[in-house]
Amino acid sequence: MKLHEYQARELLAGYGIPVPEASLATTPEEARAATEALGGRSVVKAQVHAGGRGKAGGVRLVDSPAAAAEAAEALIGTNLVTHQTSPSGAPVSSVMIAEQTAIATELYLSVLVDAQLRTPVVMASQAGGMEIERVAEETPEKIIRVAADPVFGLWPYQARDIALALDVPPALVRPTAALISSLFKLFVENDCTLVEINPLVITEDERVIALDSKIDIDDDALFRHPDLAKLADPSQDDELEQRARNAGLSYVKLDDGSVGCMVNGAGLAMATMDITLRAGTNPANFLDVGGGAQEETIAEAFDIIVSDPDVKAVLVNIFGGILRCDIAARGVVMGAHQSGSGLPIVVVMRGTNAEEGLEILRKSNLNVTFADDLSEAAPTVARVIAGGAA
Amino acid sequence: MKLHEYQARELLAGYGIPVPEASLATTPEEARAATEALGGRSVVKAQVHAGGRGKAGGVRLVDSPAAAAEAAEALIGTNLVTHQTSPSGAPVSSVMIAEQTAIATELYLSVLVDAQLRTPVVMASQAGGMEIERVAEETPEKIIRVAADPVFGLWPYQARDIALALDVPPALVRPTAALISSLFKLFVENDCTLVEINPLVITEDERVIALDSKIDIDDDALFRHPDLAKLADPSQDDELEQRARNAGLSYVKLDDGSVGCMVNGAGLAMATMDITLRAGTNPANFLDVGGGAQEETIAEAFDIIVSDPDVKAVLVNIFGGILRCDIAARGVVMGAHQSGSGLPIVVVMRGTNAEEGLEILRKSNLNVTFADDLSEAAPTVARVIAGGAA
Amino acid sequence: MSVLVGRDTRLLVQGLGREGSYHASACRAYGSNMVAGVHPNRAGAKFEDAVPVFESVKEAIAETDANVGLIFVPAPGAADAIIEQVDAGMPLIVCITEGVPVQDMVRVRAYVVGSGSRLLGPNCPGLITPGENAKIGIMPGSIHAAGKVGVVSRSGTLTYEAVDQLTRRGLGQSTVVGIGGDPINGTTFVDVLELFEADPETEAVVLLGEIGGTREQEAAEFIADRMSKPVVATIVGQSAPPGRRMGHAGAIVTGPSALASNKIAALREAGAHIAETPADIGETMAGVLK
Amino acid sequence: MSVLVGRDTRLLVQGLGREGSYHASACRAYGSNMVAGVHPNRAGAKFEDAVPVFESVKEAIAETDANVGLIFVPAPGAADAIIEQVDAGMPLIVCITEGVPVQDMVRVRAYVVGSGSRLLGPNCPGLITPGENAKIGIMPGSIHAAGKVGVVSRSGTLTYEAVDQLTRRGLGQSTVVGIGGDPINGTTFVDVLELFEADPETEAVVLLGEIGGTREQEAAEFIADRMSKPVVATIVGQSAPPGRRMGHAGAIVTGPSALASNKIAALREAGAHIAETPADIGETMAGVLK
Repeated sequence: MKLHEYQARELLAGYGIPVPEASLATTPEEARAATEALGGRSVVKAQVHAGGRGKAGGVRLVDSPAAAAEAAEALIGTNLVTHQTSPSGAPVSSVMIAEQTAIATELYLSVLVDAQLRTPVVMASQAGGMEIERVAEETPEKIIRVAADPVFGLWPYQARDIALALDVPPALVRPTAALISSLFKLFVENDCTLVEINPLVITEDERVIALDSKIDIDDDALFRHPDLAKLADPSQDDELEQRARNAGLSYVKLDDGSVGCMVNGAGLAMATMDITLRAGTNPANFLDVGGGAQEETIAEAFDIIVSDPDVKAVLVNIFGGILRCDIAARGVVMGAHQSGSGLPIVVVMRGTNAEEGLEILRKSNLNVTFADDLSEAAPTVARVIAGGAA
Repeated sequence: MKLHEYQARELLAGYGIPVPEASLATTPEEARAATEALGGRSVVKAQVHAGGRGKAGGVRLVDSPAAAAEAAEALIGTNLVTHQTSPSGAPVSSVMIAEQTAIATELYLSVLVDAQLRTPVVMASQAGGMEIERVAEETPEKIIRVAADPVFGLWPYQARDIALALDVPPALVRPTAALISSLFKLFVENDCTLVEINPLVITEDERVIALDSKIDIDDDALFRHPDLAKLADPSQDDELEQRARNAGLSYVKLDDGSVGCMVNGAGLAMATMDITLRAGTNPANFLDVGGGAQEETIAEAFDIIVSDPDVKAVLVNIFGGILRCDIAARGVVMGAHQSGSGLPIVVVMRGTNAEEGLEILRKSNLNVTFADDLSEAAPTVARVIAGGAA
Repeated sequence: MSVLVGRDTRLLVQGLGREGSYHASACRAYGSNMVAGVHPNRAGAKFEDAVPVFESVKEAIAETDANVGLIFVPAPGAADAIIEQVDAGMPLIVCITEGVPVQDMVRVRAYVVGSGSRLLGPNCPGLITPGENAKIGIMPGSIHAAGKVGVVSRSGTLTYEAVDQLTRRGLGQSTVVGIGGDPINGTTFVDVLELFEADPETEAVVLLGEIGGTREQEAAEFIADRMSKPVVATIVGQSAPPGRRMGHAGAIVTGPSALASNKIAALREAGAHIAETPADIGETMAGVLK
Repeated sequence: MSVLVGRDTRLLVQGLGREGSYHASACRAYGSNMVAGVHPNRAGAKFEDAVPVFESVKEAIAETDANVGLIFVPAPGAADAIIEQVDAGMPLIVCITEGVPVQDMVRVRAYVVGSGSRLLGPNCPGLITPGENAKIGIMPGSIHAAGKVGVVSRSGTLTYEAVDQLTRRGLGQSTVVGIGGDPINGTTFVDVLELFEADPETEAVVLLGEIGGTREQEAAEFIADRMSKPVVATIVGQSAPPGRRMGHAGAIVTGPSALASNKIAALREAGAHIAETPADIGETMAGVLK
């Protein structure tokens, strides 16, 4: 789960990490008042769950309350398109009004769980302000990586070593180390999967400030963080992905795909997408209905798949195990009727109750083509899309 | 550092541990009002840093607000003498007014750091309400001991196992396990050296409640718990021990001793006490002046020692190391003058600047006898006390 | 036995809720020797009128000598259940539970390493040795056949797909091991490859990888340096866009080494036989073994 | 060298505040080979115009091959300093700092165990090998003499007392080790007895115990089972009342085994020569060695 910048800022502040003065505005009037309160100048920052806001015009320096109101007016209610959003962009429903900061140096700082080392790692770099992926590619030697003990966490001396390696001014070694320790504590205590401060700035008057921050929370740990769970903003997700989440489905919409995929199991779902691509067609989505799905869930999954206007055919690939094939078949029939979709369907069914499932689909009035196995499935879909023949 | 019961109760409540309804009263009027608020019945409990209050009359069940006021009147401003206090007792400056609880079962629960296992240990017993030392002696098989991992802490399954071993009613296994987990968390997060709930009660209506609790905090960790440090109540300590603490001295008053001991180093201080005892006299105190002591501290130490009316002579045993003997000698002279004490002094001095120190004392007008080494020191003191000859 | 489980397996199932009971029953039906259940509120009862249920793992092991623990405890309590089994000395712990928080696994993994226990999972289908009727997990038993091919996989249903392709071609399995799809888990590809390499009943191995992480690259290194037996490998997720999580928490492309292409190249380089698509696993293995 | 330190010792001192600087200077004056200092604000400087000061232990070891680390860092940072030395691979860490919180030591001790480092202290005077001019700690060097008696003690000045008694009787010391007075610390009596037993330059051992804990009982067991060399022992605190802390955090009588009498009985039973009072240590050793 992603937090908005203003939410992340508050969480940081709660751990004693210095952040810029700022407040949230949902109307131009609030933006004007907030800028007034900051002395007449501010930065107006669109609150969306995506990076690359600056280049996309989502971050605007303004020199007057009127200009702030104008910027807010221009942003709120629109969709911001950045290189990290879908082509339709992410909706801006609020802006953060932050003080302008006189920056001397921009640094980078983050904490994440390193799957290879199996422990949280602090990453830092003197190349702040740019994407860490680019730094990693262009000047990997500039990245400082310090692994914390999986149990003890980050020791203070490690935080100090990072501050020293960042070459901050001597007077800032201690506050920077304290900031790093606090950030690590925040990461662990809130079950984050990523905390990123970019840039971490040294101001001209020698203070260290977390200017912009990004925080992702482990969805699986939200059960023990009810307060964080409340910060979710589903409006930032694709509408179909929202529906899928509500239904307990794992669904990822892909761009420019024509083959809707409905599969049980993540690995098999990826395999299905891959063979679709191999056959010269493009998968329209990843979808794992999960093991415990009931008819209604399958129906909703089908409905979501065919709601994507790019989809020309649906490939159903079920390997019955915990999920029985007859349940899946009934769900598909229900979903097709519910959605009113007349799209062609290609079905592969194996495993538990496969025969019953196939029989249900055969007897339905849907436009179904059957494939015997995985190798046959994709070419069949390609043929169905190309020729239309059932 | 010990907490009062009402302070411990609040700390427990902050961790979600069920405690009886209660409030603090420093006047009979407050006791009356609090009892009124509890429905007219309460328990009036003297707040002192010592166990054994019940037998000493420090805990009184009252059936009316008037009786509560009376009990408070009788307790506040007096000294309560229990088997754990000094003969003069501990001053009662407040009473806790708690609800009366219908008890079905009394259990025992504590957490402490086990020096042998070098990790925190949870101790529990079905024999609640009595001193655990007595349980340990009489029915050791009734004590449940569960060691926590030094780093991970107590796992939930261990808390559950303790609850099961305590044989609480099935419906209370989960809440009791949760209570144990919370108590452990409190112990670690507040750098406790002891957290004890005795009794932990199962009420007649099947709730689990921490009826009485005792919490000791690690003095060495108070630097990171400023809020806890504020809870200290020095009035509970012996007056001389208070003075010693303020001077940064490690001092323990012993009962019925005639030989005041002034030593540098805890081990040597104990050794000095031991040989004093061997020589047929009783040490009046443990006192370690510490390594970094200055003249003024030594003088205060001397003053404290001779302020004990039982002391008949002072044995000064200094092995100069970090502390130089000349500093110690000057401090003794200063302390003798300051206190106006004419008590005989026996001196052993070795190590750094021993000659200078002895010279200073020789030239002073104090009643000093010198001993060459430890073996000579104690008999000399015994002789001085017995015969009076310098 | 082939690897890890077989006819000597004495199964303990922890967490006998709806799902746990269903699968415990299926394991027994397949022939697994379930000797104990653990469930806090059902101690003293008998599961299916046959298997005693205990209130703690320690007690269950003391009474029944269980040597494999299968965990269905819901995610919030899964880490604790694993630790309880470790502390009780369980040699092999199989955690089916999905959705265990990453930081729980950071700590659990550190705790398991250096203990006497091996952990499989979490978020895995378990493992099965068809030739000895030992099914310790949630896979459909009927698609398996006894034989000489070892299978190790990060995924569930894709494993069934691969097993199905093998069985249809008459290629039975020695043991099929699902290591699970989480980024931090107990047993890795390398651990299982090592076991298969040492197992006289295994002649060849199928390795089913996914995008995300670098465990497949570690497997490639092991295959190049230490495997004498042929390995057929496939990596799914070539069509997945970077930065998006594909169901499994571990299946997310976070850098070049997380890409399917990078993993395939490493495995090919190491001498593994690459099944060009997930539909070609059985055929590729048939070619290797013919 | 006798045990732990000697002429091969390359000393690093961490924490060069007032106290640290004073004692570092005294160690050098005694002849110890101090090769590095570590202090966050003084990196680049030279201690006494001779010894380079670094900003981290890791860097200091890399540059100087220091093999013993002496810590004077104040209590709030002492645990972190110990860990920094462990992580930097320091073989022997001596922590003088007094007042380290008990729970810090619970974690530090667990971290040190299984690492390649040995920790002495905290709250200890350090150790000294007079015959090789190696003084790593705060003891007055002048009272020591080279010889064949090993000394191990929980206390500071009492150790000086014992050493003084020995030296006055012409009984020099191989190495004198102060393990510290805290309830949880790095090196125990048993660890040091083991070293003395194995050290050809040590002929007999003085053990100075205190009330509190059970480490003296563990020592007694070791003496009975594994020591061939004579041990002279004394336990101070016979006159201490139960439940009161006598200066040292570890010196508190919490049960029967914490009593001086119980410890003395265990040591006597194990064959140790008991010095009836702390004034009789030298005399008792002289009797044993005559």
